[in-house]
Amino acid sequence: MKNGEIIRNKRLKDNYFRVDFYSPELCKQAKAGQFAHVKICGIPNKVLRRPFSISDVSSEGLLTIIYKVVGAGTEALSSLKPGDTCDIMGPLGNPFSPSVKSDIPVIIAGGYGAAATYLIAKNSPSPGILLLGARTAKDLILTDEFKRLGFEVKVSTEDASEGYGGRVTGLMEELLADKNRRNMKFYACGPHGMLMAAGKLILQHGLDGELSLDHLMCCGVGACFACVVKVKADNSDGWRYARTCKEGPVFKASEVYYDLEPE
Amino acid sequence: MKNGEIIRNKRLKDNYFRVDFYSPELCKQAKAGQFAHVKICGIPNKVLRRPFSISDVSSEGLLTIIYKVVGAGTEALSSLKPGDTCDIMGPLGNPFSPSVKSDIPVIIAGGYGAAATYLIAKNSPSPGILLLGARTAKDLILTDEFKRLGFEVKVSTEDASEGYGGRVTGLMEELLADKNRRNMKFYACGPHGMLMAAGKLILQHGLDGELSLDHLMCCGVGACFACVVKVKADNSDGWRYARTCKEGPVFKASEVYYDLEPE
Amino acid sequence: MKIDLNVDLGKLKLKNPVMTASGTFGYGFEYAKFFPLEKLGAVVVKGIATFPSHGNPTPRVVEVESGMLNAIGLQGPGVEKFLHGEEYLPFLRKSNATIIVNIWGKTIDDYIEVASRLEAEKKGIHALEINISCPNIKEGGVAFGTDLKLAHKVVSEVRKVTKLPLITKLSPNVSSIKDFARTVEDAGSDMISLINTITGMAIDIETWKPKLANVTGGLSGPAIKPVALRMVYEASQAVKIPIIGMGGIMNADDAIEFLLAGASAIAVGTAIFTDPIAPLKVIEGIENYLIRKKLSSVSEITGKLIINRKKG
Amino acid sequence: MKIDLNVDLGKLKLKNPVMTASGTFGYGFEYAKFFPLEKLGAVVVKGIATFPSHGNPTPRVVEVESGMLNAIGLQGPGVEKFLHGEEYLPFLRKSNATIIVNIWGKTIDDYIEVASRLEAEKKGIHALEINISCPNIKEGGVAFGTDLKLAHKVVSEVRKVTKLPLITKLSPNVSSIKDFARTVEDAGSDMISLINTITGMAIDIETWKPKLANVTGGLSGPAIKPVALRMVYEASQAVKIPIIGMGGIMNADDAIEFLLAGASAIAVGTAIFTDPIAPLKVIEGIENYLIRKKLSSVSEITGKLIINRKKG
Ligand SMILES: Cc1cc2nc3c(=O)[nH]c(=O)nc-3n(C[C@H](O)[C@H](O)[C@H](O)COP(=O)(O)OP(=O)(O)OC[C@H]3O[C@@H](n4cnc5c(N)ncnc54)[C@H](O)[C@@H]3O)c2cc1C
Ligand SMILES: Cc1cc2nc3c(=O)[nH]c(=O)nc-3n(C[C@H](O)[C@H](O)[C@H](O)COP(=O)(O)OP(=O)(O)OC[C@H]3O[C@@H](n4cnc5c(N)ncnc54)[C@H](O)[C@@H]3O)c2cc1C
Ligand SMILES: Cc1cc2nc3c(=O)[nH]c(=O)nc-3n(C[C@H](O)[C@H](O)[C@H](O)COP(=O)(O)O)c2cc1C
Ligand SMILES: Cc1cc2nc3c(=O)[nH]c(=O)nc-3n(C[C@H](O)[C@H](O)[C@H](O)COP(=O)(O)O)c2cc1C
Ligand code: FES
Ligand code: FES
Repeated sequence: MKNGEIIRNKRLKDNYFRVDFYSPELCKQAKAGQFAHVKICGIPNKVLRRPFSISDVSSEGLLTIIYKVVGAGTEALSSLKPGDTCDIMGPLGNPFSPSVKSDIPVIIAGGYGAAATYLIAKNSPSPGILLLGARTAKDLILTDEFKRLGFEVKVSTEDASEGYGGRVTGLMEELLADKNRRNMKFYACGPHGMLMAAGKLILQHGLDGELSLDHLMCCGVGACFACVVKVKADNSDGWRYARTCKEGPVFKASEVYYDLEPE
Repeated sequence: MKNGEIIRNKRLKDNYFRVDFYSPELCKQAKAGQFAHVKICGIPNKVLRRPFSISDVSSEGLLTIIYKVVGAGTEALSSLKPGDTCDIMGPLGNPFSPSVKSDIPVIIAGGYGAAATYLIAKNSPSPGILLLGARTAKDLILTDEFKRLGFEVKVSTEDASEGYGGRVTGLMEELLADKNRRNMKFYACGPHGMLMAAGKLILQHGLDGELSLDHLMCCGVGACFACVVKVKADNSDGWRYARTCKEGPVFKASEVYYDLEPE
Repeated sequence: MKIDLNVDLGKLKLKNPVMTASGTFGYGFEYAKFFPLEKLGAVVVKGIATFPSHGNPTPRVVEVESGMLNAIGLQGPGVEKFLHGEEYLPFLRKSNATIIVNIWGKTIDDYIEVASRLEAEKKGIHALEINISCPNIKEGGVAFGTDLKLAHKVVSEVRKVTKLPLITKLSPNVSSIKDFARTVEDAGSDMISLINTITGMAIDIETWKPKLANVTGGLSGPAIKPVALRMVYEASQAVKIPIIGMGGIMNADDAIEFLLAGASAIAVGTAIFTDPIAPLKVIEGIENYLIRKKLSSVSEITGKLIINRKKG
Repeated sequence: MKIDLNVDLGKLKLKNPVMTASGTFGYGFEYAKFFPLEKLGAVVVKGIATFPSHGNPTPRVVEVESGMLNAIGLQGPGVEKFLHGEEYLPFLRKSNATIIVNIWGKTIDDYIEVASRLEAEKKGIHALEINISCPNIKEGGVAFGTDLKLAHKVVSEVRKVTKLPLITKLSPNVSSIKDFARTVEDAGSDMISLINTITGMAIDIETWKPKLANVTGGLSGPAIKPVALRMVYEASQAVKIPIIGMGGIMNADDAIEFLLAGASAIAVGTAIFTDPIAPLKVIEGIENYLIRKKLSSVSEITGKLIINRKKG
């Protein structure tokens, strides 16, 4: 098998696909929260790679990515067949800090966030909780997989088509109301607005949490400054732009600068 | 079957391929010497169509093109599979004038020229002669097909790997030396230099002949003036630029302006 | 809901905002077998001068990444043949299409002369487009489009000899498109069209020769779209007269970007080579977009770009 | 046959003609894990000013056909951190690479100050590249690159404060690149590099907003190659100082086109985002080309474009 060779590429649910690449070196090094930067062969007219969270790795050297088709790149990726090969850079970025035995890991996820946090759950010594939010039921992915890891799974949908009707931060508030769970450790990945809301809630309750923030990327290694988000800083503005590819994508909730201006 | 659907796409010999498109309307109208302007799906980053001579048409609506892989477009075409579809404009351009019973059609061809003149031979009431030139033996195509139509086939190769060693105009001179053949009608298609040499020879011998001249094309219909060659004109320069796609590709040998300057 | 695609360009009214870009649609005749020309907002014909001209030596075109370079060099029949030759204006007059004649010259007098001749026989001609931006001829052309004084002079002189609506076609090969837009507005142009091609080059690494006989040529197609869009936006901020946007428009989505940026109408050029009915597909696509967005007229999107400058 | 890839840029000698384009290779540090930096002809670091700066709001990049638009806005640590921070110059000094520092400012004094600081601590620095062509900052940047007098002033003032070889990086957003090339040569620049990005724009037709927070951005990648090549050719005809060519170089064939057009060295930019080891592949590709063409040194192709003007 060649490096980067596609072994499996199948629809998971609706617009979500799962692809397995043969990538043994990457698998050996990968940690939860890191990403792979993929040159998708056969996208016409495109110069940039596409970043994807490392969803799972296997001892046989299979790298799993779960992706949603949203544009030309993911469309082209979804049409690739086993045997096709992509050039993959990675693992890149800073991982989540692993949860320890005394933690109850609480994962807050939206969109592909469930994929980006799956390795947290898989590697967690104690089972925890997944709060998964989506606009509508068909965007809820990997719930069975998290359950199989012993995680309690609560879902929210904005259109109330499944689970709690509303945003995932609603589920978070319910959970935080339960004062007995002081040893909760939060991990969040999802749309920017959701992460900002979750980050603020975590801080309000004086808890520990990490957010996986991302932004459109070019280089993926910290060289181009395309992918920045605001983090707190010791300067007159109180913030600076940090590169999500290199200094992130995972940031402590307490590091993030919660801007008044919406993104 | 859809219009433009590929029914067959196979290597003919070396870098030459043969593709059959389902294109019944075009087939009904096509005449020898005309061309099809093909939008090859799947060429990355390209805006232009590719022109190809109509090599054959069938009553079942199959359009045959014989092409040599020389760049990105023909490369992409060669990787298309039956069931893939290309948008095809055509038939375009002016055809050869058909040969009549009293003519001995003599075809002078180089490169894909044999493909571009095949319909002449197929539709000719009297069998004739094909003089086919190439750099080397592996560029000689369709000799058996012409023989099957009753044509006498003589080949020349510049490296003497098959047939007469030298240029195809050498074969022409041999033939023209034979004074008995006054009713020869010439049809030529091939590289520019070959056509210019052939055209001059035809005129020197006071014979009738047509040359299929072509040049890089954009629109294919006479709108952009990309594809011009010099033809004689009644102006102070003695020439004007004629559009090969619309006023050609077939020109009478006597219309062409034989420039001193090489192309 | 009935969608209103009409476009009001001041002195010129179009039934829809989609024109053909000069030089990519011949004289209309060549494409009349593909669709009725009257379906277009307007047909803009290839550049006409007072004299017939050979144009440049070949090769005249070369394909590049997401575009092409051309150095046709304005081959054309000259104005008399255009006025009277069967395949030219007489044919167009019968087509019922809205006709815009693109004009050029080597000297200011050439421009004046061709404009006067067209003014004199203007039946069926709806506007003139003054091409001061062709990068492929040695004299005239882009020289007028990259010098503010010359640009002003050409336009104001042509203005004097014709009452036809005047469009001035600007060159992108300048430092400040705003200055040129203002100058030609000031000189009496009724509209501005942009962009013409950007001067470029390609080299054959086997022969060490330029791929075009003219050495350089004009870049068109998707490659130039971002630059064209920026210039349309800048020009629309600088002048009050309507703008016709072009440069790399391949489909309706591209066209809508130009309308949002400030173009009142758009032209399809290189895309016609990819697909002769591209202009019709653009018209249809704009109509479908308006339906989807629950808008009733194309003028509701012109210049509606939302700029929300954030602080860094 | 031993192939000689050495390049003589007057005061600057390179072991091969392939550099990285400023802003696409960070400060070298980020790519050091992909290959030893000393393999490159030179590492050109991202623009450095006297002060640290945030850069522009996000989104800062958007992909377009055969290229991308960026409006990073020169985020950077400022010169002091560059001189002393572990990931910056101190790291580069240890790498054994040939280092070129790209500098910028909002005022002429800024340029003078940053050049003076670098001159004072120039160990390991082989040349300065004066960026007068960044289209993405409001003050300075491209303003200097589109005004002949300012361009001359910046370069001649910087010239006074440093003995380091000076490269001036020109903007393509001008009417005549030749004039700018001559001006900076005259002002004392030892080399010219070009092109920087071409200003462009992209619009989201769903939200009606620009795709970049900064509204406009700089176009780079294969889309601009024909324009870059033409400008390199024109500049090389106008000046005697060596030229460093860039703009859309994705592979060795592209690089060879630039060398033939008149560039003595070239830089790889956007291609690094597609493939971090693109610069190495370009070096290897040039070497293989020279072997295939039975040439022994890269200088044998510089400026060797064959121009054979035919009559039309
Ligand atoms: C660190 C990181 C990890 C990611 N992990 C995953 C993952 O596990 N699964 C997954 O499906 N997606 C993931 N993404 C998002 C993914 O990179 C984009 O969806 C993808 O690049 C879109 O490519 P495209 O060509 O299909 O879409 P494009 O045509 O490029 O864009 C389509 C739409 O998607 C938006 N978009 C494009 N790139 C990004 C991006 N990098 N971030 C956010 N929005 C973008 C565009 O603005 C546009 O609206 C991740 C992004 C980052 C930065
Ligand atoms: C009227 C006409 C009929 C033709 N008939 C045939 C045919 O029956 N079979 C066949 O194999 N080819 C034919 N050709 C040539 C064919 O169009 C080109 O080979 C093809 O367009 C090359 O496309 P590409 O993308 O593979 O090559 P590119 O990458 O575009 O070019 C590769 C090389 O081919 C040259 N080339 C490209 N287009 C042309 C062209 N139109 N004419 C001459 N050279 C060109 C280029 O200069 C370059 O050197 C015909 C051309 C014309 C104008
Ligand atoms: C082959 C060709 C010929 C052209 N001839 C002319 C012309 O005669 N007059 C003119 O004003 N513009 C001419 N142009 C420029 C186009 O009208 C248009 O401004 C440019 O191509 C950008 O649009 P596009 O990217 O959609 O092609 C020509 C363009 C091409 C490609
Ligand atoms: C993301 C990005 C950042 C850039 N930053 C700088 C910079 O700081 N200084 C500079 O002189 N040029 C900068 N440039 C311009 C490049 O150095 C180069 O001139 C341009 O991108 C054209 O080359 P390319 O097409 O190979 O990328 C930047 C380009 C990109 C794409
Ligand atoms: S993507 Fe280049 S710095 Fe993050
Ligand atoms: S290809 Fe356009 S005129 Fe012949």
